[in-house]
Amino acid sequence: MMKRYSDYPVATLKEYGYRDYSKMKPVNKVLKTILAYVLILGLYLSIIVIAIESFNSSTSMSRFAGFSLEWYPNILQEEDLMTAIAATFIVSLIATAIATILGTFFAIGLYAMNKRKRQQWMLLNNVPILNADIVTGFSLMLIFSFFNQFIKMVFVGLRGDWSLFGPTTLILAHLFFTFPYVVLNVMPKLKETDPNLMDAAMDLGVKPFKAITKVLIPAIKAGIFAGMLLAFTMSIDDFVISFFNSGELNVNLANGNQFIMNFDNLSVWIYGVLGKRNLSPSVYAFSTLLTIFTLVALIGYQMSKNKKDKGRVKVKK
Amino acid sequence: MKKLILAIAIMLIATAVVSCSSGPTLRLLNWGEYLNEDVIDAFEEEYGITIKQTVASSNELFYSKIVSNTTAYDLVIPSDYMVEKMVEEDLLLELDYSLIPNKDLVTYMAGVDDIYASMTATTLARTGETVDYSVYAVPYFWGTYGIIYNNRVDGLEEALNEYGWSVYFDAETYFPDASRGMYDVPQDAYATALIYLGENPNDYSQDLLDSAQTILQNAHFSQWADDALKRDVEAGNLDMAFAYTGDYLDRLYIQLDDGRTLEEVQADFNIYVPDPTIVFIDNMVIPYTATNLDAAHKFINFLLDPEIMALNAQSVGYAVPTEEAYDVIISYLDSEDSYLSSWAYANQTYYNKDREGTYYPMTSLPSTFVDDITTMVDAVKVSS
Amino acid sequence: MNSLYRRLAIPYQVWLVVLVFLPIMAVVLIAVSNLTTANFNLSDISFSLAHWNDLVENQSQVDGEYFNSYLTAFRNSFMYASITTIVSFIFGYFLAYQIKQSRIKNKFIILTIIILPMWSNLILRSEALRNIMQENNIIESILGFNILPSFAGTSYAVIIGLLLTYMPFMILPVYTALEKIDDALGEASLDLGLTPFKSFWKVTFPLSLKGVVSGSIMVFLPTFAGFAVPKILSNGTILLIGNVIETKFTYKILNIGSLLAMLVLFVILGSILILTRFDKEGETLL
Amino acid sequence: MATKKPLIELIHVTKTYDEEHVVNDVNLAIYPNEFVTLLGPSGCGKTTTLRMIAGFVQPDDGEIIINGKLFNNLPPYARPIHTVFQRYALFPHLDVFDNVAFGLNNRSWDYLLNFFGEEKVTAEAKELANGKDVSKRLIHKVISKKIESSVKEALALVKLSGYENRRIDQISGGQQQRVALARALVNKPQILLLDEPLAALDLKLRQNMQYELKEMQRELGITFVFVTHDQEEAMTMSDRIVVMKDGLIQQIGTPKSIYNEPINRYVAQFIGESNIIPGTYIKKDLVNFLGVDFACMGYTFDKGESVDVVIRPEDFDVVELDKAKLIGKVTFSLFKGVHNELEVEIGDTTLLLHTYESYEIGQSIGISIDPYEIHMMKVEVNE
Repeated sequence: MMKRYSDYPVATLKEYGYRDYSKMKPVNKVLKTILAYVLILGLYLSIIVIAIESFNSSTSMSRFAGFSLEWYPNILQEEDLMTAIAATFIVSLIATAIATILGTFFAIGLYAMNKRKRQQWMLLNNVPILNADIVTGFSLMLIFSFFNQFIKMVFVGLRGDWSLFGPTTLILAHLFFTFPYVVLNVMPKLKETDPNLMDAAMDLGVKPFKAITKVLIPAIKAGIFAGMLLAFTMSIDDFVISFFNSGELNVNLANGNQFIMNFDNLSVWIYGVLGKRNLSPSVYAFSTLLTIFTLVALIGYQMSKNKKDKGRVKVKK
Repeated sequence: MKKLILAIAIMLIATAVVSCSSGPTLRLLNWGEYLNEDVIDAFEEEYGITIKQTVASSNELFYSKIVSNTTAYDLVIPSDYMVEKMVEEDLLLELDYSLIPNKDLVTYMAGVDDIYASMTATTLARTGETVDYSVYAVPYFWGTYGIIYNNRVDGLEEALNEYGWSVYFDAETYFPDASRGMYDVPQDAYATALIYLGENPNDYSQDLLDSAQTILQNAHFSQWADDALKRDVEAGNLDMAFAYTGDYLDRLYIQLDDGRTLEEVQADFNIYVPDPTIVFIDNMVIPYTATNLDAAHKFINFLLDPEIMALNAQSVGYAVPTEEAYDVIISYLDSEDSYLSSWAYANQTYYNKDREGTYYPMTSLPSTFVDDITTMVDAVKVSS
Repeated sequence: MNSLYRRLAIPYQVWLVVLVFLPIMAVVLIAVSNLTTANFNLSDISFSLAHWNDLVENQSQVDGEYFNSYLTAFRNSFMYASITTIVSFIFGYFLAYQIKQSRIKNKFIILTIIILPMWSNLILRSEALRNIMQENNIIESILGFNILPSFAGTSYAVIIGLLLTYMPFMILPVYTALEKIDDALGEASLDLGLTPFKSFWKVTFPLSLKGVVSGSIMVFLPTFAGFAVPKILSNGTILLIGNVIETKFTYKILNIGSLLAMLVLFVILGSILILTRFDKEGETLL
Repeated sequence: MATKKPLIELIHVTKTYDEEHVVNDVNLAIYPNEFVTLLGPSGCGKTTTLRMIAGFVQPDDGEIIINGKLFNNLPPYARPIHTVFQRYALFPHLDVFDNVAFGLNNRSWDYLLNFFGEEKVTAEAKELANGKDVSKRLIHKVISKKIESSVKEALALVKLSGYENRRIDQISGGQQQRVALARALVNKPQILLLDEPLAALDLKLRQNMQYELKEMQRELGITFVFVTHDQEEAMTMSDRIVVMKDGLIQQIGTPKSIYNEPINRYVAQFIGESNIIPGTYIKKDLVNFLGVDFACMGYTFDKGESVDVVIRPEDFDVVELDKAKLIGKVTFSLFKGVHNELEVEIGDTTLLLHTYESYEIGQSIGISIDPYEIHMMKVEVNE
């Protein structure tokens, strides 16, 4: 109870026509907190199970035979898994990088349009996000096979087994659904910037495109990062669209040999393996590593940021 | 951003270094974990040919990979009906047996010959043409389908041995509380239903389709899946499921690896192979896309060697197609290595070369039939 | 802004037109023609409504009752997508609101924590969920008891699976919308005599509607047309339209598959139209 | 005024954020029908004080008394207080009418009956019923009508009649400000809190609003608690000004007394421009600064005590050199319209002067000061 200084009576909610729920408040708060944590736990439930599987000494998915870390180093031993991981990262990183860089410029271009036009293009921009994966994947495959045939018709000299399908189609397909996420996340930040910002920069003698890199991009950094994160997330977990559009990397090497690499990404590979055989728990181990690594990086980032912020306040004082 | 590009570059270089290969390559389109690493090493060492394997999970994927010609595969290992389809569509090259001398040293098991004969017969019935499939294909592994069951359910084993297919399909009469799983391949479901009816599983008519639908509905399947079936029976979450015998052996070997005995595993879950049953045979064939014919023939020849075939079988768990390879496996019965002796024992139990039975390989049905069967199976699922 | 910048969008405009319209046209073409494989043979193409008739006339009989299994699959899709959307709206809104109340400043962190599970493979995640919904599972083998009732294969399992997979798509747009609401508005309504409860319904909720619509569509569409999660968690016993389409494509029954895909496209188109009424530029999409 | 009962009392009110006293032991009484302004630079705790009165912020210590009752634990919605927010906080999803009606529309039945007078409402309902039974629906109808007319009245008061159906983003900043005002006034609050409501308006509009606000306050008889950092605004409108700095109240008084008799250097400097010159209190009515003795009035200090002398720039008289008490050299001169601003150097002290005549730079001028224009403050030890 607060220290009293005067002897005025205490005002109550009742006399102002409201019911007093303050007694329920702590209970309410506890319930809400519990529910919130249960929900977050729910989102991570499958991740936790995957982590447990990765520590299982047996390959059985339903019986925990004992704690073991053997599957972690084993990731490196499994060539197919490593190939799939490499393909996944190559595709996702390239797609994310291109989508982030070009997508930012595209967003700037769309932002420069008048409102009505921009809204029309944004509508189209949302189609790849909202379209069903299976429709996107299948229809892109149709178009790519058409391009494939076409290219083969035009360039008759191509090796018989030449195919557009492979990293090229996979990256193109991934770009198809990652661009919109970048554009979508950059656009609101562009709207938040001062419309005179660019004019000010150019007024100071900066060339138009330099003004973008020096002035605009730093101002919309947060949007670009969010777009990049989402693009990467969508890309790394994509299954259906990749399923229809994957193939092999097939390069003629200088010594006359061919370099072939299966470019099925992890999802497609898992789907293929799962239908036929047991997955080795190394896949779980990899999944767990990825989650833990990201979480740790995130916490580290936040902690370093907190420190910096504190330092800044002190300087201000 | 610079860091990102750097990271990509490093990844690219790293993967290039990891998977860079020199010398001729054999591009093999195969099922997952269907080729013993030791065999690959032996082959690569002997011939200096690098094997690049691509894994696909269904015959249909094999087919589409060949048809779409996205990669030029030198050797594919499709199953029986897909071989029929591929031959029919002229996707396969004839084998040059002069490059496969080992073929003369081995004898195919009786069952394998039956299967090839049956394939020829179905093709004849359908197209009026007589095709000798051994011209295009050399058997890789073969296997039966069976009913994998949860042996912790009292009386199930005895009932299966006594009444066979009925226990699995007639859910109202036998073990109404038991959970049943079916392979999630429409044609497999259709074929098993026909076998239960005493029909040839490769026949097709509207009446048969309707009867099959009734049978499948009455089985009240609680699960339609692929790989999950065997794992669920193993864990005791499912009581009966249609499965490859090889799938059972696969789980069996894993449990043996974990230190359990054959009897213990069989007491948990076992497989019953009905008669008649469906069989499959996976075959080495050379698709028209092949660029390295020499390597493909060498590989086929290499695998026909009984020792190599037995070695390959060690990690796979399906039946070897030649009597010579079978004998090599059986010779391990008295091995001191308990794993090898169990393996030999399992082969003797589940793949005995003297086993008599009627085996039906499944043929490739015309796409309109497949469409109808798929729709029928979807209707069964929807109505459950 | 400089009109020069407008030129930056031109490549993207071409890209969007080519890769949005052409593929959809191709699907429509296959749906209403006699083309059968991915290899076009445009010389002897002809228009055909046969697939549509197949679709409409499809009849299956169970216990004397006739039904169209495509229609049932569509109905299933609607039902599961609606339930998932409603439930994830309730919980997702709640969670987004709690995060907003918690005053965590860094949106990047929230974004990452919510979407991090998506970095693990969807099939693995669904299998993991299915695993622990079974009677004998890995957690049971450790703890000796089950944390979830064993309802693998039931519609509950499917809904829980869909919910846990797609709820982030509800949380993020709602959070974005909530974050954009000026705190002063809530204070103003309290100041004008509204209790916090009433203030929420009169101010916060209407203003977050944009995010709710976006989130609902982001949850509804993938659940409506998806197939992996329902397939795994229902043990293959519950068919959504996505499962039917997947089967058709797998077995190369392209015409009917495309026709069904076209019908799904109509649903998606409708959703996009709804979305544009509330959120013209999709600002609250992910 | 002292005999009146205060409407709001703040007793030892303290608020701490991050170990920093944002509001530090504030004691303040606000009386009915008073226009009180909290004045200070940003970060001085004036807004926090206002928010504690409104109920958005809980004090860490001390009491907030409204109408003779302790209100610390009551949420904002239960307080007979309304606020006009700095950036108006209008509801973007509602039009002008619904914004203004928002408070009344969401009140309980009993509250509204009481607000419009139960007897009046039933009487009107009876009239409408035409002899039939008065149903609850009918009363509801009457109340709705009453709300409508109240809203229209309020909009008329802020001169926005006819804008009812406009969307919030369709009206100008000044109009938004008026809507915010109407939204608060329509509820007939006893106390209206205004948090820098004019800050976002341009100069002309701001000056107009200052007069209008003051008028309204006088006419409606509502107590206004006004927060601003603009001393001119405070001077124009307020009955009393509370000058704050670093969470502490520096001085409370009428605009005039604060201007003329700043209690310390800070207040003197914050309120208008002033010259603060160190001096010595010699004896009653005599003070010495800049080496010269000046007659002064009304201050009592210890004899010989050091004091700060405050002289407003307009209070200097420029006189002929021979009559001058001080002579200085003009170092800077700027024409400001009404007056000239001069900087005059006397020794090493620079004084700021406002004169009506202009003087050249370099020119020597004589200065004298009337005794009543000389203000003195205690010297602050800390500074």
